[in-house]
Amino acid sequence: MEAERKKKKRTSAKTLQTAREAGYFGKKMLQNALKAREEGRPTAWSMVTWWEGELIAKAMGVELVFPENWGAFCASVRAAEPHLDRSHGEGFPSTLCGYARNCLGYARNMADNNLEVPPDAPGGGLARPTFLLSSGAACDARYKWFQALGRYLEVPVWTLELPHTGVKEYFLPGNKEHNIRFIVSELKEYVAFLENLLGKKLDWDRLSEIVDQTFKTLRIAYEVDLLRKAVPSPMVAQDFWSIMIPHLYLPDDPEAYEFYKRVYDEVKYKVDNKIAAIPNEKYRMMFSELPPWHTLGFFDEIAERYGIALVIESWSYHAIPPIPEEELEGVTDPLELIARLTYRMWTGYNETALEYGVDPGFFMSAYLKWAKEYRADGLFCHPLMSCRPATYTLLHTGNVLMDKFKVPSVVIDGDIVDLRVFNEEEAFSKVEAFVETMDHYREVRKKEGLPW
Amino acid sequence: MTGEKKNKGLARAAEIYQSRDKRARELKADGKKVFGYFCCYPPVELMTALDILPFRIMGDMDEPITVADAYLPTIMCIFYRSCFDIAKKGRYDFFDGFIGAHACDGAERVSHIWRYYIKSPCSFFLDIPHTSHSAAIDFFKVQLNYFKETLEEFMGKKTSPERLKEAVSLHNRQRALVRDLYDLRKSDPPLITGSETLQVLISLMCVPVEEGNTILEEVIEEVKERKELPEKKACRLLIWGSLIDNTAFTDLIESSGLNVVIEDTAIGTRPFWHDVELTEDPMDGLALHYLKEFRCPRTFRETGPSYREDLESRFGYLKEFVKDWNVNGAYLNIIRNCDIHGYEVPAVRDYLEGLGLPVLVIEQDYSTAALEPLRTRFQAFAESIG
Amino acid sequence: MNSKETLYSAGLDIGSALSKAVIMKNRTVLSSSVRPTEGNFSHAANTVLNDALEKAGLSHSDLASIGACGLGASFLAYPFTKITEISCHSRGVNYFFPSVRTVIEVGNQASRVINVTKEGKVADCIVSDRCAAGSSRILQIIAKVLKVDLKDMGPLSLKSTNPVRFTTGCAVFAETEAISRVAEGMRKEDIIAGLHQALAARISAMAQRIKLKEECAITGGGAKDIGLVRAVEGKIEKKLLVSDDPFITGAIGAALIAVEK
Amino acid sequence: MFFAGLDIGSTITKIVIKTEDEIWTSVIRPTGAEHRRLAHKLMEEALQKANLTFGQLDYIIATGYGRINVPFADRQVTEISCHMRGINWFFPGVKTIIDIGGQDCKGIKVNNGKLVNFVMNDKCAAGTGRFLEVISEALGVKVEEIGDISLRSTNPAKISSLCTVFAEQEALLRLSEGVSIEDILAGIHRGIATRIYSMVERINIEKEVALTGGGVKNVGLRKALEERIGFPAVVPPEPLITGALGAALFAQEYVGRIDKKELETRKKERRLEAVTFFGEGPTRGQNG
Ligand SMILES: Nc1ncnc2c1ncn2[C@@H]1O[C@H](COP(=O)(O)OP(=O)(O)O)[C@@H](O)[C@H]1O
Ligand SMILES: Nc1ncnc2c1ncn2[C@@H]1O[C@H](COP(=O)(O)OP(=O)(O)O)[C@@H](O)[C@H]1O
Ligand code: SF4
Ligand code: SF4
Ligand code: SF4
Repeated sequence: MEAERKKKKRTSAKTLQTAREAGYFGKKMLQNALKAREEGRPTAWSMVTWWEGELIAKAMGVELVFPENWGAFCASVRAAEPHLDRSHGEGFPSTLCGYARNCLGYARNMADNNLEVPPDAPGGGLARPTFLLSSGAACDARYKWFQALGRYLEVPVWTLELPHTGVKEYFLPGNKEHNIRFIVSELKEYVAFLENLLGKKLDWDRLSEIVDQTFKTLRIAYEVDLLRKAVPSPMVAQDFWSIMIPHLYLPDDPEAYEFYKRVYDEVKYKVDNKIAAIPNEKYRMMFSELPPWHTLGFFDEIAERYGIALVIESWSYHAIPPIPEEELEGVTDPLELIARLTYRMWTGYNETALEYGVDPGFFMSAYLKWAKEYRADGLFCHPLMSCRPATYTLLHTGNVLMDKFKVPSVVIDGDIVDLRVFNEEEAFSKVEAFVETMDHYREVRKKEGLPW
Repeated sequence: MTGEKKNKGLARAAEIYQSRDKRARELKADGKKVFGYFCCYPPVELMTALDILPFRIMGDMDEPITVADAYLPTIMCIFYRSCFDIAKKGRYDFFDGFIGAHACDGAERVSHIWRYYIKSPCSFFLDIPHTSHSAAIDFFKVQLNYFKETLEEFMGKKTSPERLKEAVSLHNRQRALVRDLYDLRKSDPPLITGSETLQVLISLMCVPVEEGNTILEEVIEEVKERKELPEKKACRLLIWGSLIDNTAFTDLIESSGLNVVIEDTAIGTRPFWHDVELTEDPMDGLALHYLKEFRCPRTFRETGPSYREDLESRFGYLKEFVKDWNVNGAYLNIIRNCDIHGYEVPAVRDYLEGLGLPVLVIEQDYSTAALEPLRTRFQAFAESIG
Repeated sequence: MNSKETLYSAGLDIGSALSKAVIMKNRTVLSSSVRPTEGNFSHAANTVLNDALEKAGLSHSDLASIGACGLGASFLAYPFTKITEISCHSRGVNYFFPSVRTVIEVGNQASRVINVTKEGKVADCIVSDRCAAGSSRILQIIAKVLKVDLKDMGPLSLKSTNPVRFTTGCAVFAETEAISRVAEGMRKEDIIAGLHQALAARISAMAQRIKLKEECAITGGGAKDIGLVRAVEGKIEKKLLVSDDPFITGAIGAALIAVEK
Repeated sequence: MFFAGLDIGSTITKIVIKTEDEIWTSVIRPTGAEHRRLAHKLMEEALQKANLTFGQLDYIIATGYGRINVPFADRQVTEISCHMRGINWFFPGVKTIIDIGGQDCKGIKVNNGKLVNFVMNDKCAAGTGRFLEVISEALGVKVEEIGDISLRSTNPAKISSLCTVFAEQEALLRLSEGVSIEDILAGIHRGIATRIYSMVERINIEKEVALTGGGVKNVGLRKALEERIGFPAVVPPEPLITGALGAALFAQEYVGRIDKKELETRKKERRLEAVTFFGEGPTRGQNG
């Protein structure tokens, strides 16, 4: 039995046909950047800024690659460790973000190779950037890391801030509009920076097109999420983590939009015909936040053994619920549209947060909303050694879910890139015990009159 | 009488350092409102102007973290875990208000979690942009106004620009006095030890600004007239990085053959190095000061055109410290899981080594129980200089 | 196959230190057997099972089901149901003390704090098992150093008036530290009490992470040590229930769960 | 002139007496709990072996874990500096030193005979000599032999536990699965080498590398470390005494700095007494 398990592959089995096609987008992104580099067109390494920075750069003809995403890729093919060792050797503490350490180690290798992509770089490597686009949102790593890259790359770093208002403060009169105005001003300064750096003007019409397309893609991605409320679950986290690439990184790409239409159709078909993603779905769990990319097969295994379906996951990767119509009325400035879109990502669950009296609005409140809507039996918490900021509020989320909804959570330590931290055996035994816990709280919820 | 006078300021500082909440509790009993705040970003001037006692929230290196484990994962900044832990154990139960801040990830998330589990009559979460473009300064001013209004509403009174300017001047006076005190560390040996300085600085963060200023004046006078000087050591040490809030730590360093002469940390030079400009609208000066002049690496600064120039623009001020305080060794203090300082380690190291300084980096666990093993490291470092 | 009325089942807990077996008739324990594993899991497992069967006057073919947990469970040569230790200990404690809602298990490899439901199912749990600093393995190590029988550690500890302060968390270094304390002429009881304090501090730190319920019990090998039990009680400020035979709690749980599956 | 270096290690006490240009005598004895207070006895032994009297020693430096409480030493220097100095004497070109002691493990960077950087682990027994002692005891082989035994391995076992205590149990488990003792030991050596390597890599391992400390008397570990580093390292003829030798070298240096008179009075006042109090200085944290 032990031996058998070891033979199993590490990558997960996707239950959606369409999810299997999604790998194309990741490759496309990396290759576009390498090609641009060859042809002398501008490229950038970008943080996920939840679209505020990316769309404008794209409108300026910059090809983007995302080191966070590439970090996950390196982890999934188990190629991150040499980079981690390298960054360690450079004196970066080993407690820093795993994606960051992966990237810093890689950049060091690049620096040793005349700033060209090292021959053995995973996935063809990240092309040398013209500039770096970092973000103040979500975590300190996302600007400190790029600042630290200056050590190797000697290219400008631009940081875009996203306000981090508290929930109570968000509802102070006028504050929301102040926040949006601030983002718009930041974006203007960013446009000026880009125009100056690239020596050309921004094509505003092109930007508007890109923004339109993005709104469309995100909308359909969101609609796919809505379909997932169905019981049994038509698709699971293993699928989502593959299909998220297009909307997260290439929402302006018409191909991404077409892709989501197909995803939507497939999921819809499964819902209509009650086709479950995993056979014998017994437990519905939410997953927070970043998964162990190197061992996704684990989730197939727990699906098979215990009937656990991960029905919704990873708030920070999801398209947000669309902005209410009235808010967009009369708004035509693409910068403002972008500002509202990104700010929505950060504050879209603030009403829920207010209702339950919790902070922060991001990273935890979505789960409070989802618990009911997706009829969750439990929360799978994955605290990471390396993406620590996504982890800080996990126990808090778990506590509140228990308080308000009697939904228990299980904590399984692991990591996004460093597979030395994840203990599979231990994880299985915890999950096995947790199955009993979920049974118990189902009873409790029933007694307390909660609807699931 | 004379004997008593001789040690007044230092003794008072030591006393406050020992029982930090004593004075605050006394004042509270007399009707003063006390607000706890995170990090050094929420402008203390605003609180002072409204007759609130700003009380800096610190952790406790002597207290093992136990309760916080149910709320905060072990992999987060140990300093903030400790703050929350002792708060949950009731150490800060005298706060009338809690001011959280988006200073760094740790401060931000712990602020949020704090508000949920530890209730105070008033609370505010101050957003602080990471950028310092002009848009960010304008925005920060707006946030400071919300902060001010929240305080005003709670206190049931308004403050005026005049009162605010007075508060700014009082705090500027404190900053100037701290800098004077630091000047007394330029001689060899320094006239005042690192541990003594730390006691003074911490006491300032626990009492009203006027009282703090008196302490400082007395301390400066006493120290100037000192007969018995601290021991002269081979190394004059600059400390850079995460804060140190316990003299057990500085004692350990200073008993390992090193004299601490300057510390660029959040309980050290940072809150005191620049005055707040007295602008027409005092809020402008405050916004500018805290977002732009305050030198914590949590604020992103435009990178220079090359790595060297970037280092120069971000850490150039350290060169002044090194020169003026005759520093010949640097210790980079990283509290485990402090990302803000962690990412900077190689760069700061490069910069300081470029100035010819030997550099020691330690990631420590913010616990006095785990201090002793560091002794050999400090001693070996001292030996490498001596 | 036996008739419904008399259902014989066996439960095994093949731990890293001890192998334990019980034979049950419905919900009654007929016999049990405990012996050191000594690194040979399959041998130890077979021996304890046969021994317990013999004591109960039964043979292997009388058994309707076998449940097993523990590090060495996968070494069993015959068909059985594998169950995690967490579930087994919960169920086992529930068997002795149905009112208990929190179980602290101090085992050789790991310590666990488990909140259990009234059916003895797991409601929440915390496990420490990367570092031996919080497990009872250290008791054995120190007993050997002090040349004290494990059984006497608890009573000795209670006699201490001045517990030694251990400065290390690491189980290995604690051993060295104990050796030097002995050399310095410190009393055995103080050293043991100091060790119990250090261990209890670790365990209670874990226990803080989940909300301790009203009724708590302690089990696993560590529960045999009254000094440790008292020290933990002191730290968590709660009374702990201890069954007469904490060793076999897990095995009982295994037997009970196996019957259901 | 004679200079003495006394290295009171956590596990082994080492004494080196040297003249201006060569090692005169060395003594190596277990520190063992009951021997801790007996440093003066060892000194006597060394003096006897060297055929010297205590008064003939010009300067004595104590180093190591127990350096603080040696009343007859003129001065204390940390083992980090002493190892560096000792290695530098043997191999002036060495840039990186890896020292595997009984209860800690260090990486030291040297440049032109100066200490420039170092890292160390002393919180967790994994990665130290103690780890190997525990394993060898569990497997019932002598710690002196495990290196040679492991070299016979053809298929090193995978030992995944990092903790000493669990690794010991995992080793026993593998043994009961029928894995041979040489494969287990080779696996253990690999594991510990990886751990040490990744700690030392923090300060950037640069050629030449020297290995020292009691741990590298183990050829299996030595080989595993070299494999991990990617090139061969140098090892002094007796890796145990580098610290004591370094201390003696420092003694020599200090004598050069102080004036004759002071030296004489100092020598007169010095008594060869028992170690006054062996406070187990280091408070160890835990690796949670
Ligand atoms: N008589 C005893 N008194 C106190 N403790 C004991 C006694 N016998 C064994 N122990 C402790 O119990 C532990 C074994 O407990 P157990 O729960 O059986 O662990 P495992 O299941 O991992 O083998 C050993 O580590 C030992 O220290
Ligand atoms: N011949 C040997 N073969 C293998 N290991 C040895 C040998 N001699 C000593 N050791 C190991 O060396 C370690 C002691 O090294 P040492 O450098 O003296 O440390 P310390 O200075 O801390 O006492 C012990 O852990 C011991 O197991
Ligand atoms: S810490 Fe997390 S959110 Fe931050 S950069 Fe790393 S992976 Fe992204
Ligand atoms: S890192 Fe900066 S912002 Fe964070 S606590 Fe320290 S000084 Fe404050
Ligand atoms: S500290 Fe000790 S007990 Fe903990 S992992 Fe390390 S060796 Fe094991």
